[in-house]
Amino acid sequence: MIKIENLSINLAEFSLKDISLSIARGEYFALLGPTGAGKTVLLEAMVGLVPVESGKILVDGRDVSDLAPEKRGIGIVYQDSCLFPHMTVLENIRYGLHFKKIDGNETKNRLNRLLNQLELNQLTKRMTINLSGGELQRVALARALMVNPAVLLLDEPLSALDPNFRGEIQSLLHKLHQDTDTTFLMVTHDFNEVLSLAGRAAVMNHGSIEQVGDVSEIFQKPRSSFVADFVGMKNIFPVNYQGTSARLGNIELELGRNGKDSEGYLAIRPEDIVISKEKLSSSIRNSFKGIVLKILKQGFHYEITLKAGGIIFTALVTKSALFELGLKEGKPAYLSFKATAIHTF
Amino acid sequence: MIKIENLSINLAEFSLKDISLSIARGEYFALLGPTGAGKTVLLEAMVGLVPVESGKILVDGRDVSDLAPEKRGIGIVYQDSCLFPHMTVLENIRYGLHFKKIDGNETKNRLNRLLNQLELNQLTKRMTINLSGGELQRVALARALMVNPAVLLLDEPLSALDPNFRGEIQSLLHKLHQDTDTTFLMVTHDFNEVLSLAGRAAVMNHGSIEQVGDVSEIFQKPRSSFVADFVGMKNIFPVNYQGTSARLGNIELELGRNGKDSEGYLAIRPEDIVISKEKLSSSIRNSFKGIVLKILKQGFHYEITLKAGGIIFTALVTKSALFELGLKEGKPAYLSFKATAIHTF
Amino acid sequence: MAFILVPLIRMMTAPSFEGLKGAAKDRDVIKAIWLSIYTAGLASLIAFLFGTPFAYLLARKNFPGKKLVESIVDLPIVIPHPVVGIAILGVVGKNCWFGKILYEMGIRMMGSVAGIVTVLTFVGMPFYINTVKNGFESISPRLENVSRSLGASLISTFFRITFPLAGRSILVGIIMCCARCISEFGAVVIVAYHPMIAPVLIYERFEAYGLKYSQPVAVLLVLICLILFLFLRILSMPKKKKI
Amino acid sequence: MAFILVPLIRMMTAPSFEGLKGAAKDRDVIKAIWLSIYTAGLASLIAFLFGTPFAYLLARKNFPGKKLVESIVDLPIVIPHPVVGIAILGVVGKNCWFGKILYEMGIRMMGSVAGIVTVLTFVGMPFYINTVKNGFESISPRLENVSRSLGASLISTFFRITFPLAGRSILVGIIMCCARCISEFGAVVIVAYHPMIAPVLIYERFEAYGLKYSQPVAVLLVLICLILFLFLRILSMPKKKKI
Repeated sequence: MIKIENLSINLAEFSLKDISLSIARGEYFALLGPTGAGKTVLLEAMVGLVPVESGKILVDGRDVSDLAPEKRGIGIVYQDSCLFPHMTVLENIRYGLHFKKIDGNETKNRLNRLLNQLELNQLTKRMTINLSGGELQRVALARALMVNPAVLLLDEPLSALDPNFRGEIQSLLHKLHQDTDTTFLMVTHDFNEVLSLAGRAAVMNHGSIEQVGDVSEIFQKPRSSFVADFVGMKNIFPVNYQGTSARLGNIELELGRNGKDSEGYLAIRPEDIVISKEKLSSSIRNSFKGIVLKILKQGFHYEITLKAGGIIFTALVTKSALFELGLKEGKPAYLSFKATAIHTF
Repeated sequence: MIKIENLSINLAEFSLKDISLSIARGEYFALLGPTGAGKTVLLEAMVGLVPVESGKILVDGRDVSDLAPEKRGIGIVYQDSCLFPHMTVLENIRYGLHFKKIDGNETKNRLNRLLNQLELNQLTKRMTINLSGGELQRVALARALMVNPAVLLLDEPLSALDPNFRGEIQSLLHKLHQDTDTTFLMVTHDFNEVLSLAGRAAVMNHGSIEQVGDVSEIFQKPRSSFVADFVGMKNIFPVNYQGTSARLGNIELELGRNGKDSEGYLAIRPEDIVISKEKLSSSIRNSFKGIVLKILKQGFHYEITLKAGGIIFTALVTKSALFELGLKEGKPAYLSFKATAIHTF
Repeated sequence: MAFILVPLIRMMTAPSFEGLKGAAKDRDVIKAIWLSIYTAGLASLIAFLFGTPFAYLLARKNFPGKKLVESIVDLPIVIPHPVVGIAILGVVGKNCWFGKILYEMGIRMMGSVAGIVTVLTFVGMPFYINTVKNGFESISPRLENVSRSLGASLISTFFRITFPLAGRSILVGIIMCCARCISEFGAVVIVAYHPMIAPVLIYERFEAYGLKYSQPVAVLLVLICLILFLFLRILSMPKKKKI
Repeated sequence: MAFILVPLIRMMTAPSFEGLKGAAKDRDVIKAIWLSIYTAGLASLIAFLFGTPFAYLLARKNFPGKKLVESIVDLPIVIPHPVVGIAILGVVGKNCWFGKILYEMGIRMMGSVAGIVTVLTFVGMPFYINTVKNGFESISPRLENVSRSLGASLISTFFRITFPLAGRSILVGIIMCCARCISEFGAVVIVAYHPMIAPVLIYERFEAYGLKYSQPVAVLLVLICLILFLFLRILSMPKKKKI
């Protein structure tokens, strides 16, 4: 378990303001945010490399804010793996044992388990210079887990890897996390990694935390326009709320609940917008006629830009839907979305 | 148009073997491959920074293999944008005009068009040190397109950007490419970019080209196990062919066509495998009963590992399909795929 | 720290203000210091003219034997100073063909300004070349690649991109070279005891009149060195920003 | 290139083999060269002991006034050599309190091996500190961070990670310092004309008997420098591999 209470840090280039965060034992937590948001500074403060100005860091209930890095029980894996180049793979993995009194049998078991899980049995005698990116990162993981830290910090552990190695290390991370009671805290840029691995997440911006919560909550219910923008919520509009409805350009949206104050923002994920040729008669409360402005291929999907009531919406559809509906630029189409798909903030 | 004929290069660290490639005028072409495949060396050979050992490079039919870089009409945009730090944004963009005789009016029009398209009007007087990553890359694009090159090489143009800027620059690239007749050749790691932007692509490995073709062809019909592996084709199996069927473990697959020689490989994309509770009665030729081994969250999808006839298959399903079918680890399920979804090589 | 500072501070504060004023008015002292600056400046100019293209070559091109060439460039740093003087005398002396040619052209090295400048260029050149080479290396070759892909020739690229960006390094290199030249004594004293550069004058005073009488001149010379050095530090300070 | 090479080659080939053999048998020459090596080695040892922690501090910590400290470390490079000698004499001389203490302890600097070593340490120290500082800087602090997060204390981390990885830089630093010390003349000649180190001997021979008689000794000394230098180059060669 790691708990951060009102942490503030002032460096020349960065500062963290009043960070509070609580991560349960054994959780897999993701820390998101744009470059320069302060994610790395926060990690370094946890490890003990950056002096804390005010606030506390607690590991398993023990205040470690003033302890030396080696006494905190927090491990770290960097994106560039940082293996010790003058040691073999095995020496790297066993490095932490020089400084910890651990029972010999336990050590042996853990070493064997890690070597097996991370498929490092063939590599133990190699020097690190001869390893591939994926191998380097596997050794770094084994080295960090060998001392059984309470918390393991992962600083973009997959970003330096070729995309075809990423999947492999990603499933390893998943497996390793399930097999230990170590708390994992991962900084990443890749939403796919977050969605695949993490249970909860926090989004940082300008040295403070914008939102903490379940991963699905962050992606589906962003609480600020920054988070919405950051997680790729494309349809964000300023609106005037009136009771359970909201006025947006020429159209009136049904919220199915009371809106915020009189003014605010609302957001709809492109995936949540249904496109059709005829007006849908269903439980969907909001359905509007519009014109298709643009059709753009986006990976395996198509991004459709529509204009309805003076407002430009973005929707995401599959290829088959595109053809079945015969969507064409300049042609009319209906767009519909459930009241529950509208996020207000 | 750019055409490469039997190009070979020998450097101390890298070598390219007998590369041939033809890219039509105005095409958007993507060059894929793992780190160290020789993509960057190939780009540098085109620009003229690496001496060619044998073979030719033709730009619009003109042999440029022995020309100095400045005479080839090939522009380049690097991932780190490489703006000249001692010049303003406008001076950077206009830099190429010092060396080219272009009609004043044409210059003016092109400059205005680029400034508008790339939304750089507000930035012209700024020094490059004060720009954000996305702005830097927009200036680099404007600078390269200002001299209207026959070919523009893009060396991972989006990889240094924050994910939320990537989409923006990606749509700009799409727009810019449509508005000029310049041939775009992009090196990238990101399949999403390839699928969104490029029409055709090539996959490189160990200094040679493994496959060239339409993007959809490369992803759906990889011609070698390397390409299949690289583009993420998960189900790749060695098989024995017998006429129009193939023997794979304990199961017999219907190909609907004659297989290769007696032995070979086949591949099936995880998205092409349909999972069901009952055997499907439909036009699908191959349907087998198996057991669900593992269910892994993969972004917005779920990756299902099944075992059927001693063979382990991977399938990708949506969350709703997972719940509707009530898939659970250890429970039986049917997996089916069309004969046309089987790729043989 | 203290080990370096104490002797210097002690020396700077030892001579009385009167003594300093006296030294500053002494025509011999002024002449010697001026000659030191003048010859060091000339040597730096020569280093700039010939060293810049050479440094660029070393920074950008890989060729077989490059390590050897770099080693040769560094040689003057490790050769004992009097040996440098002796080596140069060996070439320009009258019993070498090269010395004979010079003699017939009316150029005399032994005991002349030309001789001093030659010696100083010899000892200062490596400092210039290494500094400027590092400067060129810190400029991404991609900037030059982009410039060429935009239509600029190799020479245009050098003058429009590389040279302006390396400006600070070149200035630092010149100052480094200058500082090294002003501090040189052992090599010059062999080739040219007269005309007297400042370090030789200080040595002569020390030998002839003792510590006390050499100190004021030493302080004056150190002040000049410190000013040069301050320049160097100020210039190299804001270099931290990435190019 | 030619400018650097020709004088050296000319000098190396000028003396006959007989002359060299004669010089190599001359007891004064052997004593002087041995003293040069011995004092340079001692100075390098001092630089290693005191300079290593100092270099580590400069490489890893940021503190206000760091630039100033770095400037002071570099000072001996730009101070004219005879001035260095004069400055040190000023402190250890009998009319300074420090010199008096030394005198009462029976340590004499003027004209002694201790004096020579002090001077050489003064001129060699910056070369050692700068080289080793660069070496430490090229080791990613993340390696040390990882080591500490695995339970190693600051000191364990230094001896298990930093020191072994900086080993090559430290060796190069020692050789650089040594080479600089062997080449020094101007500062030593002020503090200690006797006992004679090799450059002083060369100078004396040159003054007393002329160019021809100084060359053989010069060649011997240069050979030693070249061997040191060769070591330096060989050591710094395979450094290209990334850490």
